[in-house]
Amino acid sequence: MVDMRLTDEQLELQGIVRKFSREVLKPIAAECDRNSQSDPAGCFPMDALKAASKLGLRTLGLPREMGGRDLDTLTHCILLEEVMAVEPGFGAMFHQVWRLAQHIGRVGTEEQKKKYLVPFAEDDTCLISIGQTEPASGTDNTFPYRGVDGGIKLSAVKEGGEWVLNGTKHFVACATTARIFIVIGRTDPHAPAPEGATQFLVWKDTPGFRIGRTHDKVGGALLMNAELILENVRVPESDVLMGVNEGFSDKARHYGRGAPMVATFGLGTARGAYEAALSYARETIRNGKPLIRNDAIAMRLADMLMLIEATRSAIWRAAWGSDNREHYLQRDAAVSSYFSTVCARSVCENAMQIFGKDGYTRKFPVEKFLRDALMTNHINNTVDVRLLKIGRSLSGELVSSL
Amino acid sequence: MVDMRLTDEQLELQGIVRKFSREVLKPIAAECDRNSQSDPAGCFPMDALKAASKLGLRTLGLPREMGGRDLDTLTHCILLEEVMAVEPGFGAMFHQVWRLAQHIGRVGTEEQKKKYLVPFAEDDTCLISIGQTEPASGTDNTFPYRGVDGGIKLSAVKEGGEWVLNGTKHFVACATTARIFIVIGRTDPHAPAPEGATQFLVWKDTPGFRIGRTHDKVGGALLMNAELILENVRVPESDVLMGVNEGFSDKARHYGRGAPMVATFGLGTARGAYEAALSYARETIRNGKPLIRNDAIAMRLADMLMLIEATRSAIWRAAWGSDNREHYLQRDAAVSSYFSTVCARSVCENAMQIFGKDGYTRKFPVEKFLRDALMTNHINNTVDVRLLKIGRSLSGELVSSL
Amino acid sequence: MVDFILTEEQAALKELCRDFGERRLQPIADELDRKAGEDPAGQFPWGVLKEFSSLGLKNLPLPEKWGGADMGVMTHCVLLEELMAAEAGFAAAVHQSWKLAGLIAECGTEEQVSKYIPMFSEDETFLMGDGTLGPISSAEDIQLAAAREGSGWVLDGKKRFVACGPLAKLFIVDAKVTGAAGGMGETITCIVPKESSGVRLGEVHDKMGTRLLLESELDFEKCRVPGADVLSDAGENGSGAKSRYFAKIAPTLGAFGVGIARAALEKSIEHTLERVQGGKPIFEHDVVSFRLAEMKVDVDVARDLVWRAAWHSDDQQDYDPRLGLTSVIFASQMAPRVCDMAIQLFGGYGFMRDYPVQKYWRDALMCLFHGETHDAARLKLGRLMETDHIRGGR
Amino acid sequence: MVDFILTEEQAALKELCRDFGERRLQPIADELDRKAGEDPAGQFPWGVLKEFSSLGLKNLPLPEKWGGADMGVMTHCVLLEELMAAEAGFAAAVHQSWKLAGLIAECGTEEQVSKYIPMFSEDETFLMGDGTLGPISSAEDIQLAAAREGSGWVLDGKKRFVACGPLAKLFIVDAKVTGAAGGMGETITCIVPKESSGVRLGEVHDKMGTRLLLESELDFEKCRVPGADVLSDAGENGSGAKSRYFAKIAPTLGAFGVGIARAALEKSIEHTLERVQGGKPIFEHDVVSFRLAEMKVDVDVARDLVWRAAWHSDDQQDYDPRLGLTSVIFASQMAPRVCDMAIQLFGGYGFMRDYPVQKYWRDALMCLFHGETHDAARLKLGRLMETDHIRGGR
Repeated sequence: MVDMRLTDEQLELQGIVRKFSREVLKPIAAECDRNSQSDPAGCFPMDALKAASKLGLRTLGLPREMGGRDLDTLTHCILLEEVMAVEPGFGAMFHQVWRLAQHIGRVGTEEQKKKYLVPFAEDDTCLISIGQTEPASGTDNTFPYRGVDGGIKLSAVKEGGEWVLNGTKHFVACATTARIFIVIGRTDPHAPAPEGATQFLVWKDTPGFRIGRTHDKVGGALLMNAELILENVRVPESDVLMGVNEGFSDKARHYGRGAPMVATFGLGTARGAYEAALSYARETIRNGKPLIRNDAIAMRLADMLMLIEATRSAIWRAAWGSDNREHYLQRDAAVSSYFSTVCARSVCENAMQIFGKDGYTRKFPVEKFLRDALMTNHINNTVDVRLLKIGRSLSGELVSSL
Repeated sequence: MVDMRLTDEQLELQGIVRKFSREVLKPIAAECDRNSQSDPAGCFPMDALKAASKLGLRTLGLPREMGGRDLDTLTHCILLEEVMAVEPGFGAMFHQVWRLAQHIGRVGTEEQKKKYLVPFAEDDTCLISIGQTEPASGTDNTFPYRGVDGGIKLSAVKEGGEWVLNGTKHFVACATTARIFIVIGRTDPHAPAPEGATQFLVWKDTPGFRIGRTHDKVGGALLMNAELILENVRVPESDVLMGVNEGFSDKARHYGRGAPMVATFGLGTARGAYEAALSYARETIRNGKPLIRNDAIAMRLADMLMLIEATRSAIWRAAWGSDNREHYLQRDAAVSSYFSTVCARSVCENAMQIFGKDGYTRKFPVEKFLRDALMTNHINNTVDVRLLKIGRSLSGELVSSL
Repeated sequence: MVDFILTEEQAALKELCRDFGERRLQPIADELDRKAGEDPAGQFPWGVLKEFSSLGLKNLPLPEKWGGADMGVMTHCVLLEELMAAEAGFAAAVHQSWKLAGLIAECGTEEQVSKYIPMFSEDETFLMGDGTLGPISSAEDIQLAAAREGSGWVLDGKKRFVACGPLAKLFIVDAKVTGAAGGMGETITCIVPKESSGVRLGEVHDKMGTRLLLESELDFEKCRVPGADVLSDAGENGSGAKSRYFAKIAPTLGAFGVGIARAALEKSIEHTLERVQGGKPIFEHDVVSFRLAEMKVDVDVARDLVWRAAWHSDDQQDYDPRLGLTSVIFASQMAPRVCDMAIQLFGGYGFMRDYPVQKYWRDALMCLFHGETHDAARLKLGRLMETDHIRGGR
Repeated sequence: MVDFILTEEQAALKELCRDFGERRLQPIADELDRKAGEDPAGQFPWGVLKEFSSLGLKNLPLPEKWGGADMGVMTHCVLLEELMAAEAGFAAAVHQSWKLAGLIAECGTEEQVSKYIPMFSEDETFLMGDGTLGPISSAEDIQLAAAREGSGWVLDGKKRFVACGPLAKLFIVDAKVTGAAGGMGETITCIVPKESSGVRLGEVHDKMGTRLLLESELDFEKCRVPGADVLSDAGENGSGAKSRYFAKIAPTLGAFGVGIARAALEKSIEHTLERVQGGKPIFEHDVVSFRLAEMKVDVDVARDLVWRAAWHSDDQQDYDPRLGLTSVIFASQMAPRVCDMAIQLFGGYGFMRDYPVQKYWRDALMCLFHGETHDAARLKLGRLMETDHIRGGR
């Protein structure tokens, strides 16, 4: 039966995350963003992370027996929205660490969990990162290109009982701040990347493993993307996550079912800008009446709310599908993530218009939301790849999916 | 030197065409449209055509020595806009007959001109039509497909000194009303259509030549599109226009440089809807003040005017390029025709909104303009093909074309 | 706990409506549309309506004791989508009766219910005519005046765009109370049987689309309405039972666009898989995939939003009238946009009356006129945002 | 006779500006943008301005006797596009001085011209600060009051977003006359040298983009302006020489967006030809062609419109102020849209400060604030449509 009621646990967690976001993140968001301009690698608010850890937020993705909540996709989305509506970069960090802890919890061996997740749970500042994108391969990985010349190049060669990794990653989320890494390497250079890549677990302090430059981004500063440089990094066989050449296998795919989570980037960012604009429009008196009584402003707000509610609806359905395998459609996930990008761009720009010229300055929060919204353009897939995936999936379907 | 001033001749002709459109076409437009619903083949206002002939409008495309004005592209566009702003179907008819008379005048032999254009000039109701599209080949002709399996199929086989034509055309503009036809046939089935097609001149009363069903269209009724059915139609060699297999050749290409004219379909239709909405918004009193004083209405009108002026600018530049070979870019023409479709759709829908619910009824002219605007979707190229042509043309260009 | 599965009953009704639409509506849609294009006051497929009623579909919104199923907003949306996908005008006509029968059943006095509901439920061809403001329009639009006379009222003036005006046996109309102060004067909602003295059918509107939803003017001249036939909202404009009811069912207007656009999308997929250009089905060209994807996103997102809004309408516990309005606004913009893309994908064929996409497009444009204009809907939503704050993550 | 060819002089100046932009602006754009991001009141490239002046470019709008070339609106648009494509903030700063020097030269009294124009023309680093309403904003926005005092005025209050506020040696500001009746009270335009007593630089605005166009608040406290320094528009709001001048140069605001968007398009073509995915340059994927085409259409149409409007501005004979506004509105919407598409075509790189597209995008968003809001511009145009009828086919 169709139902839109959240569970008690979802409501409880939502309350905690919302409170944390408003009380801890909101006061520091503008300053962190400003710091990132001069020091992209040094702007991360470690105290806020520690406070989150104390509340159990950092480790929500862990299995319940390890103290986490083993977040399902919908709950993940609901909680993520709350952070995104305040500090999208920090929210994106949560997203990474939640799903990666869960990923290791689900597919890791007992030994791997002991070696990685137990220290992760105990260290209030420990984050997890995954390195996939390389300078020459982005879309080739996500809209898989079948030529052996494309996709991941970072080489992984077996020597004795160990894998030796050499290569470079970039745009790696949380790389600057993380201590645990999953690195995807090409274990079979003669197969197309989707069948010849493997995930390796690596501690940051492994010899030969080095964090390169932190990227200086126009938004989402606290996601702390950086380069990874691997020079003869030796990884024991026991740190292969799932099997060799299974880096993009079906087994890894539940990880790919996170598109509704990624869609939440756009939803939350849009909501943040919307809420700021709504308050401003209610509180600002212009020509003797609140700005919101101006028809053009009221209609802009209506359009913004419309896109936000539409996006939330699409995300919820996609997330529900992701949590209920028999109803899962990759297309639904792509729909939500494509649409959320449209939503974020439009809502944030509308919000900026409501603020007028002030909206173009950093004194008010909307220009930051607009910059942060750019994160939605290229997380997992570019916008156009999402569209293409949806389009190509339609040939079998002459009736609607619902 | 940049100049936007029309010549005296252009202004003179513009005045005549505008007067004709308002005085002759405007009063009958709604009724003709209504008649077309029950009788698509019988709704053409022959009296209006005769009146146009008396004013010399039907034959404007003829060479000057034959009594025409040998319209250049810009003048064609300026005059066409005036008709389109009143009755787009009739305007599209003018477009056909102007450019086809000019086409024959430019590439035809003296014999052909004598055989076809002289009677054309003398008969107040004589129209010219060209048959290109076939049920199985639309875009294959205009975004040329190089496979020999695609493109025009109407067969043309040489027998003695004559060509024998067999096949079917559809969507042929003015077919119901025309007496002179250019039919494009496949003279070399082993070459791709762009290199194996030929244009033939055919009188309507040629044995074996038959007009099929007049298409029942949702808009642009007076363009009178119909099927052509050719069964063993024998055409003397002397009625081959240009050379054999030159149906899509460079020689025929000046004909293809009519994209700015086609773009004028959208411009004029949009202007018609805009002018109707503007009058309505000025004259209608709602809640004690003219509708136009309502902010939302005023902003809609502003957006409409913006698109119209932008489209007109793009068309003028493209038309100027078309008339000045050294500055001709096929891309400019595609830009204008793509953009004019966007313009027409948006402006007409906005106009309908200004009329409110009344706009959805046939008592007011805007819903007809909106239906007529659909003509712009697929004249010469589909909208998406126009975009693709523009995109693919960009590789050589790292600086702007102007 | 969030769930998107229909109940078995909903799924069965949905199948029933889809089947009915494919079997009885689609085959006659084009012909009736053409006829109505020549004569806007022309035929309505009464036989089809009879079959619709005999399947038990007409009475669904009524309580069980009147032969209905207490259909909620969610089910209304699901079924309406199916009917809209088949023939939007007929579907809209049925929708009016569903809406107004539900209104009487939910907001009427016992007397009104026992008088009018059986008339409706027992007559297979009983349609209701809608002269109310509906969920979106504002009271400014009313041109019908109601003057007190004893315990009743006298109606004078005109209603325009009365849905099912020429078809209905009973009208429900809003009127403005004369003498009331201010522009936002009091309005009353009256039940007016067709044969009432002083009611005359005016011009039938000659519409671009949804022609089977016959709409007309209704002229009132000294039409007496007994006090007993006034719905209870009187005097509580915006807060009464009727206003709440209309706010609640707003998502059903969203289902209009979802159904029509879905049909256009389905036909586009079929066409692009069949049509060969450039040596392969045009479906396989990336730019066509792109357009289909944009359409699919639009349709799916709209449906998701309509469903979520509809669920909240039925639930009422955490109800926010703005959510319903967002679903109407989104779906109403979406449907013409999607149908326009369908026309483009059909190339020259999209322009021909022999192909259904141009009809979908004409029908879809109706969605922009659920209120007086689409801007009216946007403004109404904007007004609701002055005081109320969005609850995050609902 | 319609023609789209630049004169030889225009073409030469255009080349000069393009070369200047590529050689002197582009190489420093990123670094100065970053520095200004840390300190909004920070460096302005004075050396670059000197070179710009020494090439004769600064004085172009002045009459020849002052070292200028009587540059018209058309030429202004052509050159500004080139500068905008190189560095939008610097270009906007230069634009202010072009605009205001032109204003004094065209509308000033002989006394004003002979006093201020030489100051400007002879000083290579002389910039003017813009505190006027410009072509779009409405008088409602003014927070600066002017009170009569003898033959002069006393200014009190604040100006915000004064373009070149921290850089200029001379300000031109609009002020509202106190005691004037009604909301649309009389305004006056004053020439105020930077060192005037009672003028104080306020907060420098910390902007998202176009950071080299330093903008600031300007506080006025009992600032005395002699009557001789008031521009002649006073008392004829909307009809005076100043208002006509501003309406005339509106298309130059359209050139802002054209230049920035063109730069983003050029970089996108380069990038998509180089970047390989799916085994070939992404330029060769149809969906990328599609996006590039949409961008190209936007840029070209905007330029065509700006040119046509600019020509009419210079011609004046058949002049319609609405045409200029359409060019601003279109180009201002277009530029952020095109730059956003550029960011998408760059994938993850689009997000990085090392690549220029994010800067183009930030700069382009400025175009939405030529007035207080973009809606203000649309509304201003809408208001002009109440009485005047479009002349067809112009």
